[in-house]
Amino acid sequence: MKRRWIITTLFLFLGYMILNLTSVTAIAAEFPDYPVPEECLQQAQKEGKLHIYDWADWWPEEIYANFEKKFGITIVRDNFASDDEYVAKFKLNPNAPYDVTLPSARGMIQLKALGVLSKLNKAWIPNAVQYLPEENQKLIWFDPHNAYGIPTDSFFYGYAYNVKYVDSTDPRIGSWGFLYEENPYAGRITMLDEMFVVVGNALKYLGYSYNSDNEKELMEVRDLLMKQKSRVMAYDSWPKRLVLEQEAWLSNCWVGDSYFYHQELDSIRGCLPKEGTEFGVDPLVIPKGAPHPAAAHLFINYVMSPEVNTQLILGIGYTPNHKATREMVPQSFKDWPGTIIDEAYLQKCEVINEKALTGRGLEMRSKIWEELKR
Amino acid sequence: MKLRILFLRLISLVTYIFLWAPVIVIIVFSFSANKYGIKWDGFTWKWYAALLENDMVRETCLRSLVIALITVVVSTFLGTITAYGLYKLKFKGKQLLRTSILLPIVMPEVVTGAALLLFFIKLSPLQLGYTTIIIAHIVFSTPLAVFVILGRMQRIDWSWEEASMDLGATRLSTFRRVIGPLLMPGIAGAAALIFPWSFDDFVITYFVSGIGNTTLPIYVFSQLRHGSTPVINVIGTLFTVITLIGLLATKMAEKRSRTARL
Amino acid sequence: MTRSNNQAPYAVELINITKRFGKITAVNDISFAIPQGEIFALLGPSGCGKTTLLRMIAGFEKQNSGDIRIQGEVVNNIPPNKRECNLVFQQMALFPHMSVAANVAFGLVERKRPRPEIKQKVQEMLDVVNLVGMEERFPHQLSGGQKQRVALARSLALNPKVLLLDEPLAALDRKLRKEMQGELRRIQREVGITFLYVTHDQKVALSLSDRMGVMRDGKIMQIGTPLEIYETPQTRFVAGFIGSCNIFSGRVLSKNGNGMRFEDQYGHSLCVPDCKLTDKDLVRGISVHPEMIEILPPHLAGSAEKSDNLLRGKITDVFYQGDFTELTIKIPETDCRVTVHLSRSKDCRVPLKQGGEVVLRWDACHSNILRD
Amino acid sequence: MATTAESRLAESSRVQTASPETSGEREMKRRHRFQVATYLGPIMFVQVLFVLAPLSFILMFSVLKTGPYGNIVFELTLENYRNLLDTGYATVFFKSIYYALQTNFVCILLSYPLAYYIARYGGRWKASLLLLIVIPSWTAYIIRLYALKTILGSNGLINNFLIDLGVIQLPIQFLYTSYAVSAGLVYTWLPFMVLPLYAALEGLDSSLWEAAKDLGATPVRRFFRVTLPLTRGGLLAGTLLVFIPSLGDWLVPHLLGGSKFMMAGTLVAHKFTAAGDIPGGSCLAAALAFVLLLLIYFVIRFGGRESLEQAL
Repeated sequence: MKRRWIITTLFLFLGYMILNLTSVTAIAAEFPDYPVPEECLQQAQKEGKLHIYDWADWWPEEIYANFEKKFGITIVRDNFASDDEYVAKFKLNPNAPYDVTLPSARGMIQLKALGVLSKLNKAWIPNAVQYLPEENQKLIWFDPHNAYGIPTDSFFYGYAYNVKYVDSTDPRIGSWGFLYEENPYAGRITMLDEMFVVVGNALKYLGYSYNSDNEKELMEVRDLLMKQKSRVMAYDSWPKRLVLEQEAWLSNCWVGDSYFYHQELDSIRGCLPKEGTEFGVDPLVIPKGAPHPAAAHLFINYVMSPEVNTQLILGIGYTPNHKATREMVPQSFKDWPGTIIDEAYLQKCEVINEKALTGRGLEMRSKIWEELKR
Repeated sequence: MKLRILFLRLISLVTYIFLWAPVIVIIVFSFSANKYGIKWDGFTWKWYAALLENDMVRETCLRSLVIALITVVVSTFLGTITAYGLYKLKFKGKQLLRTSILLPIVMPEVVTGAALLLFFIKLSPLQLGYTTIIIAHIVFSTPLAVFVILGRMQRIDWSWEEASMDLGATRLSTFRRVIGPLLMPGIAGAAALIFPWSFDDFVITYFVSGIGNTTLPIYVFSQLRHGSTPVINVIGTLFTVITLIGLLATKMAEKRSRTARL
Repeated sequence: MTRSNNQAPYAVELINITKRFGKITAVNDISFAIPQGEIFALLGPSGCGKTTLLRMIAGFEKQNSGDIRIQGEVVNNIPPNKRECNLVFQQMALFPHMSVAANVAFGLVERKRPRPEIKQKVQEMLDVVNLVGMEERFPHQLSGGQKQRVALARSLALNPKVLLLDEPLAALDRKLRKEMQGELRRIQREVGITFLYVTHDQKVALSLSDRMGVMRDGKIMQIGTPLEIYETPQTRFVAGFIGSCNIFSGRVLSKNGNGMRFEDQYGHSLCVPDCKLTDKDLVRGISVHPEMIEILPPHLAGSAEKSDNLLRGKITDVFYQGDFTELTIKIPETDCRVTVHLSRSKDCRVPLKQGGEVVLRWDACHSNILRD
Repeated sequence: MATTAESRLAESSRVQTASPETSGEREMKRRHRFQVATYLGPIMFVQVLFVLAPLSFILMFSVLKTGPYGNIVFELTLENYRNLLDTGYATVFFKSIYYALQTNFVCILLSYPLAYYIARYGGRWKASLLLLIVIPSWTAYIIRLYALKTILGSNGLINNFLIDLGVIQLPIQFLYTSYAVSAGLVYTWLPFMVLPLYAALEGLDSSLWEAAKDLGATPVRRFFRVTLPLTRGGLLAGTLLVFIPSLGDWLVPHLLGGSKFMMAGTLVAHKFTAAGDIPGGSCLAAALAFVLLLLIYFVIRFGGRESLEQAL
């Protein structure tokens, strides 16, 4: 009896000990050939830790591992699986003590509106200042001059299809219509499980604004989606397995995903619909009250160095934002539809804005979505 | 008569197959060379090797283990004294208390999780983290312990307690020497119920976890999103095997102690 | 087993004890005392408050008012585990997870006695209850009588100032009960500890105790030696409970030389011995033990002596009981029924059949006076 | 001085005995209160602080407003409750209740024979047979759901098996249908039905069956007139243990239903996250809790609290 208690207590104690030991001791860094502001580095190393809140299983693990090794700073990561989850976290807890977070444009807009973001110290992130292109910045209405967030990449929506099963001569390929309208692939279609995306792209297909809050237009979208639902196999934001196992033949996805499907399965093709779509960026932002602000800046600067950013882009397959990365990616990557965007296509795209995110627009979208999932 | 037993056997067999099929799939595919762990592509040990190298699995696993252990200890203790009080004492508002103890069990986990989250961040000085996870787990599992142990108490002859006091034992010593050992099956049963629950809980933990305390189920969930990786199958296999071994060991120990006594 | 000489004369004293459970009064202003070294039996029907009384002495219930003294010391505020009296439970309450030896040693271990002493004491106690060699058994491996002995040994091991026994023999079968009664007496003589024995079985109480008290509805009706209680019950409850006596209500008409003339409610005139201490107005009835009544054929009724009581009646029921035969006899034209126990050795000149006419006869000195 | 104190003492003791509450009674009450506080104080503390307070917190939030970006505006409104009635949440609720009932029903159909078999014919294998039911549920829930996905998929085991047998030519779509959701729910919660049912059946005295048989009841009548009524407690407990979690389930419709429809639990989670409407979500959670409490009330009312608690 007594012995059992001792063992239990010991176990508990041991457990806590090991939990506390998991942090790796700092390794002195050899410094890379890109500019690192001395003051930032010193403060960051004093802080010694970095709390990151980002997408689960997305960015290549080496990016974090190399950063830890290089600067001797321990990274603690928590993950979210959707913008909604991300926003909800901050809405419920505006003081969530993260240093760097990686929302998408929508998440950043909402966080900024909630007033939880802090302004970046540009002097500490020379890489970002140097390599970010001007043209995107006009579109990113919510953050002029990248004052609050540094976009690490851009994203567009499209779809992937499997030529083994899908008739690749169908003239509608290249348009959202192929996905949204009647086609012979009922039960083999997956849609993203994202309200704004599914509704917004349907609006684009019908020739309206991605951010429309017009009741008539949205009602049309509703009818389109309700009709489409009978053909949809699943609303799944991560249909990778379904696509690669060839259970799903036509799959709504981020452009970068189709590139990776193709790497693994030859018969997968990608499509960037001609009607245009949402143009978004994935910015790194620093919440107010971040406990390790210098480490956060150090990390952003690190991610925006050409080598690391190229490593990132090739790891996620998204559209590079970074001037140098655009040159450094291999030709095969550049050739995939949607990875490098020309100015003309960009004009057809829209950045999400408050018309969709608030008031009538949000209400209508929620209603459509809830009705769709009923 | 014969036909009826046959029918019962058939349904039982089907149910057992239904319950075990996914587990067997997990175990078999943990040895499959298939990259997504969903097909048989030849035998391999490589996912087991991969698990050894995966820090995240080790960390989250340990974390879940510690949380589950603390939860078990605290909630069985709390459950025991509560069950004792509920069983032995009469007072006003007892029915109300019993009903309110039932609440966490009957609330959907989503509601409990959301309520606790709102409460922790808006009203309590606690930072989201181990403490909040453990509190949430205790809140949920104590009622389970209370009712399991209460069930056991109904089977105890309470003159044992009086006999012990009568023979000069204090309340504490009575509990340690008499009531405690007799309640043990109930307490162990409660622990056996709570431990796997706490270790496996996703919903409540998902709501109340803070920074850097991703537990195993949450990690597994985020990994599985992108298609199941075989490493997850390995984790599942290991748990099943460890549970089985643990159970067998207890059984053997029980048997031996029983024979030793005779 | 030597006890100190300067002990109080009484092992247990109860002084005006009252216990209420809500509105129900379980024990109503009871006072009595038990001298050292006595077996005292508390007899009463279930629900009369005897177990409550016992539990109050043991300390499991607290009286609403009154004092309990154990060897002269007031123990009202002493918790059960500090009182020097031990209780043997009706269900025995042996700890199922402990061996016989561990059960017996339980209280000694609690008192932190040194190991050798405990061992010796356990052996001694097992010897007293005739259980040597059973040390390593577990309660579920014992028979009812053996369990009883273990329970006894467990309580005696602590050398209590008084041992409280709560119907410990109720669960045993007849033969075993009888055997254990003898054992209890023997053990009590051997250890010299005061026993307070609670039971609803009048036979056990009569045969076991030195003195006994009869309880009803939270009150003590009568205290005395078994002989006194059996022979001269003072109330009809005691008379009925102790020996299924025949009871005749009525009053005393007159006193004469041989005794008193008593008339019962049906107008029968009966002869009652004159008790010097009894004022005739206090006599409310008489009781007669069924085994004291003789049966005569109707024609022999005239041969009775003056002091004899005679009643005519008809046999309504005959119950053969083995060592005796129980007859129910109805006195014609009244509701009065008399029970008679006919021992086998007594020769009976009447055919024992239903409807047979008989004369009942008993000696006046076997009529006992009741005061209620 | 001393004498006055003494006399006062004597007086006070006299008053004590004269008053209806004697010192013994008072002492008893004090001890009783102390015991209640020791044994039940901790759980009361936990209950008040971490159960009742958060739940009332939810109630409080449910009457607040949502700002344009989902921030909470501290302004009282009943709009959320009005929305509850006219935005079709009722449909979701009814649908979830339907699914939960269906799950429950299938669980009973599967568990009753199983529990009956173990209880009556299990013999010395009883404990092992029960463990075989419990062990699968000790492997992480999410992993098992994914394995179920693997089994049900159109390239999955069942379809391959059927195709190999030649029963079907083309795979049947199981996954992402309502059947998959039902299967998932049944799969997850089945053990929680078997265990209380087993406990109830095990507690039945077999002489009852014999008595019923002796009185000439046919097996069917025997079941409906003796066995079923006597296991009502287990059945009710199982029903609660299955019904409640399946009503609030979040992951099963998400993983196995392809997010094509929501159950009550999904809806609450959706409101808290995607829709970003915390007051709205709180309101839905409160409504869900209310529905469940109503259910529990009826179960306790008609089934008896004891049977429920015992089966737990």
